[in-house]
Amino acid sequence: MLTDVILIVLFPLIGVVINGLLGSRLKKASGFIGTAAIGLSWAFALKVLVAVMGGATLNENVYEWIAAGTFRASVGFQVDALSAIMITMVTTVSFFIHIYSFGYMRGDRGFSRFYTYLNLFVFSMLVLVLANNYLLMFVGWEGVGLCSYLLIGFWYERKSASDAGKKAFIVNRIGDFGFLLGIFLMVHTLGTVQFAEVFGRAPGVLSTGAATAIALLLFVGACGKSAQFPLYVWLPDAMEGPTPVSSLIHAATMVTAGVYMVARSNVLYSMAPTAGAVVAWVGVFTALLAASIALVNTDIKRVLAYSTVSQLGYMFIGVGVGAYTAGIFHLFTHAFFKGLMFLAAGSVMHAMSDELDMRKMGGLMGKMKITGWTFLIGTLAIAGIPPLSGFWSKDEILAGVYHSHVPGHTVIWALGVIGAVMTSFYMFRLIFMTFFGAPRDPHLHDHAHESPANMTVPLVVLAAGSLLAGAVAGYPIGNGWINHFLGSVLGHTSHGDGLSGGVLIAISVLAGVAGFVVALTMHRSGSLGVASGNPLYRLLAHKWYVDEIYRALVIRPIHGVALGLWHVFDTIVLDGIVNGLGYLVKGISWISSRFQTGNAPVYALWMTLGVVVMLYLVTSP
Amino acid sequence: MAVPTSYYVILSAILFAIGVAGVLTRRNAIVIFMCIELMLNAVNLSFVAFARHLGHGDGQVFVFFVMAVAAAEVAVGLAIIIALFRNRQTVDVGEVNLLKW
Amino acid sequence: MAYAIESLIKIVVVLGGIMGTVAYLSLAERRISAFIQNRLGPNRVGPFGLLQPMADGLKFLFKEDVIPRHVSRVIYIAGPAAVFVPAFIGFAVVPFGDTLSLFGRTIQLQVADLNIGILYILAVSSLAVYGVVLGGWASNNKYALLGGIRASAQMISYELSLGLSLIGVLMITGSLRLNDVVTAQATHSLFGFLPRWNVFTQPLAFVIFTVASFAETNRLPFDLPETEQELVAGYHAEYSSMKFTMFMMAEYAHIITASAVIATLFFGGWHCPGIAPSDTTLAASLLKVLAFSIKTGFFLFFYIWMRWTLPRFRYDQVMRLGWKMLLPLALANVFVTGLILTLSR
Amino acid sequence: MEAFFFFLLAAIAVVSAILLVLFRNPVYSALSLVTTFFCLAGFFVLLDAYFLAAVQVIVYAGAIMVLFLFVIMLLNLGHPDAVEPGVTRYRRTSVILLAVMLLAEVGLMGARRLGAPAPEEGALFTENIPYIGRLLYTDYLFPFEVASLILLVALIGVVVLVKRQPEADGGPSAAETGTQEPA
Repeated sequence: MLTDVILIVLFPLIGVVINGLLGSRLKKASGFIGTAAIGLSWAFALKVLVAVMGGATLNENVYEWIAAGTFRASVGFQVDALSAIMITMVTTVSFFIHIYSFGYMRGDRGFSRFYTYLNLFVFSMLVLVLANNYLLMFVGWEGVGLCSYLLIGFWYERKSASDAGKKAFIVNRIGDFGFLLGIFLMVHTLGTVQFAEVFGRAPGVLSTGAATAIALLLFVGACGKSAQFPLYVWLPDAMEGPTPVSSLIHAATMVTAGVYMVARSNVLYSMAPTAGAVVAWVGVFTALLAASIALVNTDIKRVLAYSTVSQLGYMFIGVGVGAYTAGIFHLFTHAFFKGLMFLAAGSVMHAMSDELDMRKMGGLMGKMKITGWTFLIGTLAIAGIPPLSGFWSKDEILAGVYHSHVPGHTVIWALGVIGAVMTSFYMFRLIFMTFFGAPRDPHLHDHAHESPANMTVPLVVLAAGSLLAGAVAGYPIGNGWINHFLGSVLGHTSHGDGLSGGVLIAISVLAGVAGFVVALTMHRSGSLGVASGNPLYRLLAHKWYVDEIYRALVIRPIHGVALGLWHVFDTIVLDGIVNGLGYLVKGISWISSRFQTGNAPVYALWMTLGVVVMLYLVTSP
Repeated sequence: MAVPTSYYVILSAILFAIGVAGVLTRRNAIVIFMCIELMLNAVNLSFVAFARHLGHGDGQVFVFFVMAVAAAEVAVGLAIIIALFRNRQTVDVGEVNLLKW
Repeated sequence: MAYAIESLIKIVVVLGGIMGTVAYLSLAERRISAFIQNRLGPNRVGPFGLLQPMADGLKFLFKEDVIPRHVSRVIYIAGPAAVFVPAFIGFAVVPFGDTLSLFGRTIQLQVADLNIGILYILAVSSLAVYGVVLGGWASNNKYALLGGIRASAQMISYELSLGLSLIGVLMITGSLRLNDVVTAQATHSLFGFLPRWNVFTQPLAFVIFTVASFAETNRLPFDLPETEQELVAGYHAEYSSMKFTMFMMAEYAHIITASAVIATLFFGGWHCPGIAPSDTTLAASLLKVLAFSIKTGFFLFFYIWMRWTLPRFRYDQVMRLGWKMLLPLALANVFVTGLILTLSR
Repeated sequence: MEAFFFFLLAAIAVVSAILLVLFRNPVYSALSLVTTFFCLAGFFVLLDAYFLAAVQVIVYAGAIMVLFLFVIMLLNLGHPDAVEPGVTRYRRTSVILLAVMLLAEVGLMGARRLGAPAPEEGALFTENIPYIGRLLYTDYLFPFEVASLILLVALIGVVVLVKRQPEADGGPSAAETGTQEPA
């Protein structure tokens, strides 16, 4: 088992080394190598999953990394139901995205560089989910952050791309800083970062306040990585990267790291109800905020990006209210349908000469059957239409919220249902504007064509996943396979009074249908994608002016302070000290250079004098 | 009658001091070099004396190493002196003050 | 006390023996040279010219002892002595026979049975150069100085090969004591019929050692320090009379010691095939001494023979031979010997 | 017996060491140093270090000092009129003062508590050479290898230092310096 786990992590790393060192020689072969590395990793991940389903677990240190006093940090791996689900999801999605990239990135100058980064990303992500301590997890965390930055700015010649990369990196740093502080606090209070020890000691040692502080600091990190309010602003911009990257990193895997981390730390969050409530409220707020922006956005990838932010909000609602299984379940299904939709969007872009504006699309269904149908499956899944996968997981979250004891849980539930309506609406809006109706730009439409097989096959596979994964794993709701499987790690969700399960299901299905109906009506009337002078519309179109607010509240003041520091502190104080030191050294060396006669015997004389003096000091008692 | 070890040590110190005086007073690089050899040998003497005093071979092994290193040092040092002589036609260290810059 | 007297007697005997051999070696050299060149050589003084060495000695003794005015007097006088002494004391550790039972005493036929005998020989041979170098320098004569410089460089170069070639012998014997070296050669045999002399087990070492000892004794083809044609007479150009004689005698003594050492190290010393090493009867002991003398005598002849067989090397050839041929070969010999010893253990 | 030889050798060693410093002619200095080295070899014999005594003679007297003489003669520094100028009086005074102080300090430090040596038994005295050899190849194997490396480096370094650069036209220079490889 340990060997398998090490191999899972090692294969992508080998791919990185080969592609990184020899990439420029390998050219196209680097794609094969990268894909093969992930394929092998995938195979072993499935093997591990089967083993874990058989009840096996693993928690073993491979190498002692840091030993300082009583503090120990090791390179070690932990495999249980949670990490098994995660590695299966990560390797599966990334394997198909590697295949897809083969067609999508064909002919790009940075082909082997792309695969190097992609493999590095998979490596880091696997380290993140397999780590058995927070510090190693942080290594993976930073690794995926780095890869995200590199891949967003992959086409670095484009200023917008490199700016977006920097934005993602800087925003993530804020979150990472919180995460680090959380780890420090953990080390300070518990003296360890090993999951097993932390969760074992925490109930006995930590006060509720300390637990809350740690949990909130960790959540700051999760906010950054998983694009929650107020740190979500980087994710829409991250769409500057290649579409497979958006699909893999910014929809399916990396952005879910925060959810995974919160679920992994469930013991801490259970000890700190306040922190859980904060998580849930931030989640629902983000879900609604992002969904509302998605309502009016016309960029196909950005709509998907806001949708991702919104869905991540749902996951946080789940883990925030203690329905960890539901959160991870949604994470799992979301990886399939959102990965699928991004890839399908990439396929559309491919067909439309990299056009992203939905207002120029339409009527593509006839030309791109596979893309269209798979996209539709993804849409149905995310809208929560049974029996597609999104229905099962989203419903489980909403049920979990309704039955939880978080303050205002019914309000969160209601807002969640409203969010579901909005989700359904913007997704169907996207479908209608892209695939149905009359072509708005005949020229583009004429050149549209279906993508090659290596791009459509992953679509079909992921569509199958979106179609079936939920029902297979989640039926019956609240008592499905996944509940039992993850229950060993995350505990079982309790069910309380109130509306019965059937009613809740009916309400969430209705929400999905309602969104569809609204979208269909507007499509019929031709008012989809048309700008309106409505102030609310303008507010949404400008994304609630969040970027502008940040600019005014954060960037401007920092810029001003920096300018002041430069003109006052740096030029006068620092330069003064540095120059003063220079003059001081110059003066001293002028004096000491008088001794520097260049005459070796004189040097020897001084040396001997020194020896004599030292010997005197030694010999005199 | 065995000679006390301290006699050897004092003799070694005398030779060493003579060597130091030679290094400091002479200006001929070769003679200075020879005085350095004298100092090394003075130390060797005390090594061997201590080896006997302690009844242990480490001191003698050290002398062996000193000799090996001294041989290397002499070869390099004399090569430097030859190179110096070729460039400046002198081995007077008083006239060699390139160390100043 | 008895030990001191015994040692004294041995020293007198050995010194006398060497002096006598030196005297007649000079005659032998002249006669053999003449023979090789198909002429007669000195044959008028005494029967077969056997009194010629006495006549030569007397002549040198009565010549005027000229000390040129431009020389460094002290070192000029010390030079011949400095070359004379090492040539003789090297013989002290050579066992010229096994034990001799006489008057109820067992006498070791060796002046000093040092446990560092081989090292002693190396040490003494490395000192021989001083007389040459100092004599050459003190003469204050360009040719003499050049001879001295050549001698010093040549000595240092060949001493390395000389010492390294002995390492193989040392590894086989496992002792630095020359008596042990001889005993090891005498007590075993190779393939049942060959005596286990080191010349058979260490042929390469023998060749290297012999060549290097030619260079150490400044004999042709390595007589660069005194080449008549190039440097007039090299380091002893300014010497005359008895001082010159001392240089000559030292050279012959050096040859004798070198021959004795070669015989001891590589040809079994006093070991005579057919006589058991344990046989300590008087006759056997004397036979052993005879065997040693014959072996040494052969190498004395070999020295003279080579003189008329090989031309003199050019100086750069001497250096190249020493550093680029003998030294690597000696190292290789050490390596191969070690390998074989390890494998056969 | 040991005491007699000790004082005899010590007297010779000190006198010749002083002469080494005082002689104006480097050849005489070198000869004084050779004398000192012989005395030291004698001390090594007195101290039961026979192996080192032999090595002392081979290495120092037989090789190092010959090398010194070689260089002195090669550069013709031993010429009687190549005497060096003396040093200033205050410099000489300070040096002598320093030397005496050093001597006093080292001597005091060394002689403080050292009585008669340990009884002469054990491997060091009975089988000196195999003992040293075993030490060299077991406890001191690594320094031994390093020492051989140092010698190799010195060898190469000396060749590089002293070898004249071949002339630019590259014509006869190689033959002159004797560096030409055999064809």
